[in-house]
Amino acid sequence: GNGETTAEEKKELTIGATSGPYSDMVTKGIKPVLEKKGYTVEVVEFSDYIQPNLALASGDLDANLFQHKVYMESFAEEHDLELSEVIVVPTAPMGIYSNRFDSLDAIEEGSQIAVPNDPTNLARALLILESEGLITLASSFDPLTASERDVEENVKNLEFKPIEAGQLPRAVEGTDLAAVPGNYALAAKMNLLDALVLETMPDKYRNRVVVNTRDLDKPFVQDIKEAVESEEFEAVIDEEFKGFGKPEWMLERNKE
Amino acid sequence: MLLDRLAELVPELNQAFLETMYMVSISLAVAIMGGLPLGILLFVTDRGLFLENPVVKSAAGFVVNMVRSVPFIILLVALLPFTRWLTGTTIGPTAASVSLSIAAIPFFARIVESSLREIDRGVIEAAISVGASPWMIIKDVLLPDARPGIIHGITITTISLVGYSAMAGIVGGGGIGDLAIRFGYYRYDNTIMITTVVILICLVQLIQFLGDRIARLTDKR
Amino acid sequence: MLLDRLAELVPELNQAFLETMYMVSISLAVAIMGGLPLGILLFVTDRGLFLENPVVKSAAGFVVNMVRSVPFIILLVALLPFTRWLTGTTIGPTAASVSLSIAAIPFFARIVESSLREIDRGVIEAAISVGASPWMIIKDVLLPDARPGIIHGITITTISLVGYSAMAGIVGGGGIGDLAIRFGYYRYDNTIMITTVVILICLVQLIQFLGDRIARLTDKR
Amino acid sequence: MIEIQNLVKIYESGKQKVKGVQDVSLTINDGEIFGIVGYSGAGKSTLLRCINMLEWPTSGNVKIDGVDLTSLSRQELRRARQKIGMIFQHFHLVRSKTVFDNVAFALKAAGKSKQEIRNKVDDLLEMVGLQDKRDAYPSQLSGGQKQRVGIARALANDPNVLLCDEATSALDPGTTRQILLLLKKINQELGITIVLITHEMGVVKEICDRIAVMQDGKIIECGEVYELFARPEEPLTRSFIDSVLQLELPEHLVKNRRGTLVRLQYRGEAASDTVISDMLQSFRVKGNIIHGKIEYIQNKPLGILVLELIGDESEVKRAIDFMHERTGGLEVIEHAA
Amino acid sequence: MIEIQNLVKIYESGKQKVKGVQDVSLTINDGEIFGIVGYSGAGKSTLLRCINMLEWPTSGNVKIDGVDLTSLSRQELRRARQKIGMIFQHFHLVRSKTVFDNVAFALKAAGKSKQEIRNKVDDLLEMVGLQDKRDAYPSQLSGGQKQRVGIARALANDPNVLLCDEATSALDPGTTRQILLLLKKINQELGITIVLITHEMGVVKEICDRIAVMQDGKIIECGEVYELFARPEEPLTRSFIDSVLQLELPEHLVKNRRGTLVRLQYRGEAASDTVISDMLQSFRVKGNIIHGKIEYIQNKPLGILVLELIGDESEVKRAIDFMHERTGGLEVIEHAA
Ligand SMILES: Nc1ncnc2c1ncn2[C@@H]1O[C@H](COP(=O)(O)OP(=O)(O)OP(=O)(O)O)[C@@H](O)[C@H]1O
Ligand SMILES: Nc1ncnc2c1ncn2[C@@H]1O[C@H](COP(=O)(O)OP(=O)(O)OP(=O)(O)O)[C@@H](O)[C@H]1O
Ligand SMILES: [Mg+2]
Ligand SMILES: [Mg+2]
Repeated sequence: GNGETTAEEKKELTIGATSGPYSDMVTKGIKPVLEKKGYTVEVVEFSDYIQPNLALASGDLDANLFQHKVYMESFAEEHDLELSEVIVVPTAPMGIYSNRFDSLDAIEEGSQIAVPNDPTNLARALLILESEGLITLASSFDPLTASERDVEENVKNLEFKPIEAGQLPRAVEGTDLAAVPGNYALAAKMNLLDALVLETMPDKYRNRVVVNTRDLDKPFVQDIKEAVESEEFEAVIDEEFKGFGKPEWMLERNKE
Repeated sequence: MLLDRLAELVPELNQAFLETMYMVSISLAVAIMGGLPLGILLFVTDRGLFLENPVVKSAAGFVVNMVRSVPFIILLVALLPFTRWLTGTTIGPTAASVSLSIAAIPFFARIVESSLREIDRGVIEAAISVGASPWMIIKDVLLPDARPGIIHGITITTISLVGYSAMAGIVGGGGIGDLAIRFGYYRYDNTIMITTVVILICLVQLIQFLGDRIARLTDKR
Repeated sequence: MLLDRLAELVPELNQAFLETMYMVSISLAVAIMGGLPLGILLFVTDRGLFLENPVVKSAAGFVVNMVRSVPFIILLVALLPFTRWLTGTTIGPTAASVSLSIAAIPFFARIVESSLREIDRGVIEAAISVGASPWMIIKDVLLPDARPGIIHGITITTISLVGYSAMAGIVGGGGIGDLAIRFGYYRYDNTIMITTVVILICLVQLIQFLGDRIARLTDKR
Repeated sequence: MIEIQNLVKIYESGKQKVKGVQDVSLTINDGEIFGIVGYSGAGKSTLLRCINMLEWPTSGNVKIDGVDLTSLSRQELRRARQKIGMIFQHFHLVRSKTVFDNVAFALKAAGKSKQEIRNKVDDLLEMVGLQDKRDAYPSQLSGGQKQRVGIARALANDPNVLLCDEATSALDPGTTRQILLLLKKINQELGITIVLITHEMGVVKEICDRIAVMQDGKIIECGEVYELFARPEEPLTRSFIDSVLQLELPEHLVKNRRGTLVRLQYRGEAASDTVISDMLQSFRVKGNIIHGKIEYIQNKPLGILVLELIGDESEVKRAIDFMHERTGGLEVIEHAA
Repeated sequence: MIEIQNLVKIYESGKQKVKGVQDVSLTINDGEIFGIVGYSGAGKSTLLRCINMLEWPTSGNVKIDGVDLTSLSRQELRRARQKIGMIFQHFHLVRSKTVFDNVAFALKAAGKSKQEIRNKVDDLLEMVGLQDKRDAYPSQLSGGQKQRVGIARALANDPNVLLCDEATSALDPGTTRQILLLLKKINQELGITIVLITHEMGVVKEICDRIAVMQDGKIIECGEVYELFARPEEPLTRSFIDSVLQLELPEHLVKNRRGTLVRLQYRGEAASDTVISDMLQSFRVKGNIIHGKIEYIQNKPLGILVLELIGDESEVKRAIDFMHERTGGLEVIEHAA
């Protein structure tokens, strides 16, 4: 990204996203619209949740798409960055899956649960478990640094096994329970409805396009926002990202 | 305060340390048991050697290179069914050891091959001239004479395994490296990060020291 | 259908292949330029050698081991400021090459050291006896005589780099291995996974073949 | 019996072809000590290494006791090699094994028991005088000590054939003599056939029955040692023999001579004749033996004496004629001034 | 001048201490050819290696032209070594360099220009007869060819001192003679001091001025070659000299003798005396020269003749007495049966 060129002239965008549906979403949904607007867009894929923000802050990226609001805010605070969201995009809900148990009630004492090892996804997993009453979380819980240590009360004494998020669909078979992020579940052709429980996702846990706050008023940010709001984008979502939970703005628009 | 923090970490570090030792020892053992014969095979079937056999040589070379070409994470996925069959699980340190071992075998085999190449051909000839069987030449000439080189190779492999074992985190293998990544990297806990890195440095220095020591003791040149 | 799919992939594979070549060449070049002198230093300052110097030896050994102890991902993060200063960016193949290079230097240094150890001490003595300077001994005796071993070491390092370059994905580095991980691992796309793995296998076989070939040509034993 | 037929060994290095051995045919009898001499690079080592197939011949073949070694299976060849001991020019010891283990290796290769090995190795080490270096590593040995370990290893399996590539060239004269006596002893007592390459004509003279002289990969002369020493045909052979039998007359002797110098050849039984004595007692000349060298090769004398005959010129001439008649080999070097 | 003072070199391997050289003091004069002989393992190589500090002495020191080598800086030691050529027992050639480059290396070490190097190396290779192997690698050379490369390398920088560790033991007699002539030539023409270890007493006899005999790390005898050959004091020295001057009387000669066997020693000028001639002409005995060996060492004869005296018992006795009087060294081996 050429952060130094003046806003008016900026027609070359570098957008970062994590490997999988979110980079596909950029490539297939956002990039074509932006290109029509005369931009050239380069999509950079990351297999990690730290680098996309650092790269954004350093100006190597103009925007990224991989994180939810809570993570963004904590990250910005921790690293003393000025990050701002542009628009929320459809996000696949995380689910707790199991080949052993049919329902949450059936979970046995001391079962093993595979959870993501990165804090973003782990936080979501913990929140599901908390909302289902399986655990309670410490007051110090912070999505940025969430870890299995934040569990205060563990009703069924679940044994947490943090593993790489992309590996979780493959872990369903080998462990008692697995908290699988929706994007990977879909990639692995799992049926989201097989989940014992799916994330009820408030918008603050949906992923969004994020830019540096200093860029917020620049035309390209507006253009990205417009691209996401375009009909074409939603058509791509309906076509290729089945099962992704749409954000409120999209649902509301459709209601009209 | 920092000390308090550290004291609090001790059990966790302890466990991670044991996990690392566990994974590295298993994979090292397998790497040696698998890589040593494989490396010897690569050497003795080579042109001009006493078990020259281009077909076996190429086949072994191909298999070794194949395993070495596949990125570790893909290897890990490809091995999942095998891992499950072997260990009954696909996560945890034992499961991680399977892919670490499989990745280390061909690496170590190449290092062994490379050490064997340095042996003076004349000594092998002398062994041939007394009518020794290939097995005896391997056991009593090649291995003893390449020992310092092989021990250096073991040191290099062990240290590489310590590094690679950090990737065990992908399947929840745990270990010091994974701790460093999970807490130090993802969760910005500098205490853990620095502590684990210091532990890793000490561990690696120790391995190097022992390796050098043993190599020197066995070096009769 | 499969063919269609593959045809569609060609440009992407092509680019990934170029990225891999780019990262591997840069890091290999740096590894050689940095690792060769470092490996030589480790050897010549060792006990009984012509530049024996326990202090330098320990210091160099410590630095090498330190870099080797740190998990790759942590090394990568630790190097970000340096990467930024050096290349002006922290993402992409160029940035990935920086950490790959830094990781490869001590690895290669150890391999060089190990090859040098196999040189007959008598030859070094002969060079000392004609009054050659340390530099001449290194250039005209150590390096030529260890050449086949060093070339094997380069082969091993290159292949390891091909494997490691897959991790470049962490900083959006790209390359064949990253493609395999992104599609094969994260997206369960077996076509790409198998294609990329086949490409990697071919690439590694080629590297091995060339390495063996050159080693054989330079081996005057 | 070792039969070498039309043996050719060509080394190919790149495009270049180096002829190691060119069409050598040779028969070495059982129980014989056969020497091979020749200039450095003549192909001696190559020939020797073809005998136990360490070097696979380019063409031709080698039969030992009628068995063509090129036709054997790997297993058979191994067994055959256990009965062909070889001593290498450059020792080739396993660096990481002690002296004991280096020798024991050969016995292990032949499948001997631990106890047998222990006894045999100790005997062998005593024989070559290295008991006190039993647990030393090759790097701690001097050149000659290494060579002796190689000798012990080659003899370990009581071979029928012993191939020695400059087995004594790293040894001091004392040890050389011991080793030669040892070789002679095993040759005589056990009937072992020995093929040895050497640069020391003294060694050839001392223990060989026959020798072959090699040049440029070919055998240019071959025969009984005495015959070759007494009547060398090729200039190369003659130059080698000179190193043992050569008489260089110091210049000052020739210059300061008072009489006529004659060179008297001893060959065969003639040496034990009383020709000089008879001559001196028949003519009025004084005979001064100023130089001489007589070697007993295979118990037959071979040698040269240089006499200075002082006396009346005609008397000296008659004395010379007399000696000429009695022996064939008389040569007048310098007449009286 | 090389002054070695109280040199001690002890090898420590683990707990064991092996004494390589024990308290050797020695002065080698400028322009001298100094030989070192001794049993294998006596410490010859160790002593030689201490002279150019390849082996750092445990105690004692070595001065060359008054400069104590142990006191030099690295840089100075390097420069000093360029003027001390060394020929190794095991060649120690760089395997990956051609013959040319192996020799050129020494010249490069001394900072010679490309052109100078090319000319000099070609000269040296011609001198040792290896022009045609110029571009061969050590592995393609025979043992003797390798040795000659080592010799060329050692001579490359026109050293003042040349250290030779069995420089000719891998060479055939013809090449050995050439190399010895070469060494003698450079010694005489350029005044190079040569210290050489050898196992061949023939070599000692031919070119050395003085020799030292080593045993168990010590010098047990040291002196002019002729003196040592003529009057060896130590049994070891005698046994070495025997390898050149030894006369083994074949058994059958002794058994079948018809008369009395006497051994006549030639030492110094006595050899050119006419004692045999006078004896034969004064007494009625027949004298049959059945064995003999005379060597000219440093132009002085040294040797032995074995005579069979046939005749009347009392006449033989008188003849023997006569010879006894004329020469010191007469020994009756076997009286007539
Ligand atoms: N591996 C090889 N490759 C190429 N040429 C070789 C090889 N080995 C030997 N030769 C050449 O073959 C010829 C004969 O070598 P060989 O070793 O038989 O000589 P040799 O008679 O034993 O000499 P020496 O007395 O010096 O040991 C030499 O010219 C040598 O250069
Ligand atoms: N590196 C070493 N470590 C231990 N002992 C050694 C070492 N080098 C030599 N020795 C011992 O020192 C003694 C003297 O060895 P040196 O090589 O000087 O003998 P040498 O007189 O040259 O014998 P040769 O004629 O056989 O070459 C020997 O007993 C040998 O075993
Ligand atoms: Mg030879
Ligand atoms: Mg020696």
